[in-house]
Amino acid sequence: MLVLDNVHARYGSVNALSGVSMTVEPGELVALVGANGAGKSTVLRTVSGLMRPHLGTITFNKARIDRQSASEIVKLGIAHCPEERKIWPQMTVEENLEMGAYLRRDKAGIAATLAKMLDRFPRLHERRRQMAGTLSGGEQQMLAIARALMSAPQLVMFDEPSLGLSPILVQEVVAIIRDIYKDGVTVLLVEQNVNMALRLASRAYVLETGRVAVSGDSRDLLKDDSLLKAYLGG
Amino acid sequence: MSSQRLPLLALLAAAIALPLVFRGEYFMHLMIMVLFYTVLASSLNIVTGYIGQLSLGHAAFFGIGCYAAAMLTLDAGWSVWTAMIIAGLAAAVAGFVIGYITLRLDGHYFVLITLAFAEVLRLVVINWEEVTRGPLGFPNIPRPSIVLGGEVMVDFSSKTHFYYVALVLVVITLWAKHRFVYSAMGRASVAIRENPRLAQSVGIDPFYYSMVAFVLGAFFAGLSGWFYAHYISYVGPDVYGFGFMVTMLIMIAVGGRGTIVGPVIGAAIITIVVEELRFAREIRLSLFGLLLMLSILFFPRGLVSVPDLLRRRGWWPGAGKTGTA
Amino acid sequence: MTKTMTGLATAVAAVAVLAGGALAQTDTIRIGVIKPITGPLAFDGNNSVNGAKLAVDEINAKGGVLGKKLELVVEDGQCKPADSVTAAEKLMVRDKVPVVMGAFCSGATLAVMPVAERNKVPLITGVSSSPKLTEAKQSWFFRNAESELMTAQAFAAILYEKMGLKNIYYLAVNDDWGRGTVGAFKETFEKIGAKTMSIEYVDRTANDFYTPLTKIRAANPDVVIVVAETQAGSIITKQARELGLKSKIFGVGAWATPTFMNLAGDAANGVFAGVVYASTATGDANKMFVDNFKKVFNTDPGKYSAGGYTTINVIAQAIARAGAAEPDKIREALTKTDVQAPNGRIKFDSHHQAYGWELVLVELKDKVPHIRATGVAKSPYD
Amino acid sequence: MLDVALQFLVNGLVTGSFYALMALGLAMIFGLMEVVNFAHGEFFVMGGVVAYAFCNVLGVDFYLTIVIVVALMFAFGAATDYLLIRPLRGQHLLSTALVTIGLSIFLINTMLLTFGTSPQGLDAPFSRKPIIIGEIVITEGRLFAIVVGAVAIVATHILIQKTRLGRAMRATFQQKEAAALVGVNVERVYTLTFALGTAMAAIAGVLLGAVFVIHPSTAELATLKAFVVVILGGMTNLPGAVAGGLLLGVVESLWGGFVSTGYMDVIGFALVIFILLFRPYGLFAPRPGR
Repeated sequence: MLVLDNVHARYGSVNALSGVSMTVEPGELVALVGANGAGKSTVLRTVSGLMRPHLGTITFNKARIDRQSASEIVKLGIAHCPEERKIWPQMTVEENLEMGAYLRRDKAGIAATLAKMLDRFPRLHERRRQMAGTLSGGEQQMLAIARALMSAPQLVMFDEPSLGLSPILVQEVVAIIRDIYKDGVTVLLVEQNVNMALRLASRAYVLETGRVAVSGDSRDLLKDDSLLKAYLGG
Repeated sequence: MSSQRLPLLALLAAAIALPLVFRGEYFMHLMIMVLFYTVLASSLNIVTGYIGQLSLGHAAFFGIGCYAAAMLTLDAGWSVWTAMIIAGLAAAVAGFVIGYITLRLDGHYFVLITLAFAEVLRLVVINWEEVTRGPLGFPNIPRPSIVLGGEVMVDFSSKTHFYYVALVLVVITLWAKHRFVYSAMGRASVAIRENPRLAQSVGIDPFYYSMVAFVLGAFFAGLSGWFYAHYISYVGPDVYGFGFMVTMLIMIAVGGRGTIVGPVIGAAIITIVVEELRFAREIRLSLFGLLLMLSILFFPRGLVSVPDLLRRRGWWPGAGKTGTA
Repeated sequence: MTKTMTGLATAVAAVAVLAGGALAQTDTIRIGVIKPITGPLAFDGNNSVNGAKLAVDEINAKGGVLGKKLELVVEDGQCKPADSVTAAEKLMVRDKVPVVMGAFCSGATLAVMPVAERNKVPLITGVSSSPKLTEAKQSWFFRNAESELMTAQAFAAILYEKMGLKNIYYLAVNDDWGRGTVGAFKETFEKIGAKTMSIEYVDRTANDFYTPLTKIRAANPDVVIVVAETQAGSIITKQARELGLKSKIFGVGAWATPTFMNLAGDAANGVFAGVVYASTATGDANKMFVDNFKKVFNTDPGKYSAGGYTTINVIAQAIARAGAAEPDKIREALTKTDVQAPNGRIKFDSHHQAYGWELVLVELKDKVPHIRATGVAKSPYD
Repeated sequence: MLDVALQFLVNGLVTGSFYALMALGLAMIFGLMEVVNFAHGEFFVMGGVVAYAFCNVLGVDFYLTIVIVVALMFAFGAATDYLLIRPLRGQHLLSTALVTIGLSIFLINTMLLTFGTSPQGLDAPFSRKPIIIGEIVITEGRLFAIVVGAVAIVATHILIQKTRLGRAMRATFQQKEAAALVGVNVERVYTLTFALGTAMAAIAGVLLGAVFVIHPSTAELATLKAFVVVILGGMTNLPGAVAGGLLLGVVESLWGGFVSTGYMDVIGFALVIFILLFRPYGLFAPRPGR
């Protein structure tokens, strides 16, 4: 479904990715783990079109997307739930969600998805007329996830969804991601919380300084203590 | 960075020799204006180029220097040379006060508050006739003279005298700027410009260094005001106006902000371009506006970056790597 | 390293261009002109240049001066002191013109005066009106225009004695000319016993004068002396009518020009203006000037056009009398000026201040300035 | 005294309507897009100059002229953003500031050349006759200025709050990356915002010609005043810009009326200093809770 082939990217003159190759098959839940600064977020940013790789190709459903704009990529069915939530603080919760469906034109479909989201996230339902900036951190994270799903994507990419959340909320996030996956949406998950990620995912890639160091079945990786120590500092 | 020193010394030698080679008062006048604008633009560059703050109030310090010089020599009867020191100091004190108030604001707010200070000052100068002589300003500001043992040694009757005074000011300005930029303090302020958060985390107080830059910039703006007052011999409220502000901004942007030579190049190019565009008569300023836009679009880092751009395309000798600026 | 080399290369190129020097031209006599050609004062500046051009064309059609044609070298000073000085340096040093007319605004002229002094080139203004310019005796500066004091002295008497206007309110643009004129009028009026009610200063480029006019309406003076140029003046006239201001309006500035009267429209009816020049003035010299000006520029001349025209005639006469287009001889000849201008017979006094204009007080009616009173400008010094 | 005070108030509202329109446009360009736009006053005057060309020279109906000016200046604003501002997006404040300074020098002098140096009025279908309400004097043209100001402000409010484009604008300026990630074409939003700000200034320019006279020299003071008002209202607060404009108009008028007209222009700048030191988020916004 999503194929990255030898992707290079850089910020100014600093190399961030130096030849990342990976695939995500339809219906999979793939984790992307690695130490701070390994380039995990950069992978997602190049896929969603926020950054342009200067070398290599990215294809989605066999079509090249590495030269397409962010909005074209969203239209193809990729949603990116960015790190640090990045909700719109001075828009209401409902407006935030509606913006998630910005490119969709089917009014009935949007209404249905919105109803589903408000149903799945009762806290958001309660606060839907409130400014998003007034929500708590956990609520903002829920909002960011729900917003990503509003575009009815085939593939959704999460960037550190558990960051800064209490253990109870982390469990909540895990449950939500599992639900999404069960609904048939393909998931690419970037996480610092390696344990959680590997438990959720079927396959995983370990990134080190801009390249894939190890990849494989997440259960195997989870068992391999030395590997985790070597690449993840944990 | 010391690679700038040799060509600068060569430039200085050329500048010293210039009046011996070319005579012609009009030409000397333009060269004096170039030197004057070099001091003025360099003083702004200390603020805008090195701490990265766009100060639109800089003309106020220039204006304070002009008025201090005019009032001290005409109304108080002081010597031109004492007035020079006071003009610089008065501007520096104003810089201290305004800097103290404004430097805690960032980006866009800083732009506007400095502009507001300059405008308030300009309007006060126009309206407070009793002290500032209002819109008509001060004519007949005396020329400097050097008196030794009761005898006039240099009477500044020719442009060459002013030329060398301006050259001395340029050298002092650039030297001070160089000292500031390559001091620990200067390196710190570059760090602040590049990344304020990082600078703070390694224990640099951006406010303190910004203050030093701001006061230093104000001081040299005041000095250039002193020079302007005595050279042009007339000072009116227009010295506080937006015209001078825009001119120095254009000079540092076209030359290259955040470099020592940038404002020198900018002052030379702009003074000469404006003069050479005289042939265009009425459309002179339209053309100038157009050239300015093109220059910013194609050389956003100023003309000092031209050799780098050419080198990257292999049109200029030297390694194909990016330089530091 | 190479960065600085660019600077060097540029400097060398610039030196080569600038040091090239001027071509000496012998077939024409060149007269330097410094005016605001661009910027906010360009309108009035260009009007002045148009008057000068007409004078040059007329003189050249009659064979020029000393057998040579006159030629104007117009430079833009933008009314800024620094720019005007640079323009003067170019004209006097590089182009070596023997005489310069300029630099419009009093501030710019003050800055240019020392340049003329140093280069020993006569400088004549046909506009700048600050009394300060001629306070000290000048050797190289001449003013072929009325000073603010002369205007005030000529009109204050008429307004106070003939028209019986005793309570005066001032509304003036907040620049050297506005403040200088108010000062001169106030001084003159108070000397003869009129009362100053108050003064309002407004920005030259402002659009809305309802606030000062509301104040003036409440004070209800006998006359409002408005010191403003075309733009502000025409708006003030209109807005004063809108607000129903009952006081008389006396305008100082270019108020009797067609542009002004067109802009102000009916509102200008009944407005008084003190002008050194009105296109409706009688006399052959003026009739010829107006006819020729209309032929070339398709509009009636105003104050600044007349100023430019007269100044060139003064200069041409001086060159002819000097017998050579040399600065010192022209300066000598200028002191003996006796020119029949469209608006009077012009001579210079000991301060090089011209006098002899027929100052006219006009009332504007249906886009025509009707002459109500006249006086002759006297020298304030001799 | 009261009658005069009321007249000052109405005078202030007329001036304030101009300030509000100018500031609304600048709040988009400077407040939202963070471009220090020194050509804003020129956009304003250009509105008047273009209106003059259609209304006076070509004899187009005045109201139709307004529509044409808005359309043309919108296109001009879009082109300006595309050619001059977009290439410098993300660079230092100074770069965009300088480009707009270049643009303003170019526009003002080109207008002086094409439009002429003489001030001109617009052939607007308004009677010059004063309307007298009690002690207050107003004219049709001045009333029209207030009405157009109000309409433009309401229309902007609807656009920003209720339309898809408005929502995309708010999303872009609150959190640019998130907007891109839901499919907003951020670059296009920037261009449209710049165009909208330009058109808004141009409307004020048409009113200028209808009520006062058009002259390029008006531009510089207009730019400065617009900046002042944007700060009073709070950079990104569009309703604040409107309120700030009306407030500045009224305060200036009262100050000029009761204190001194010479110092009238000082108030705005003094207020800016005061506000930036004590309420940098503007007069009308609650302290941001971030």
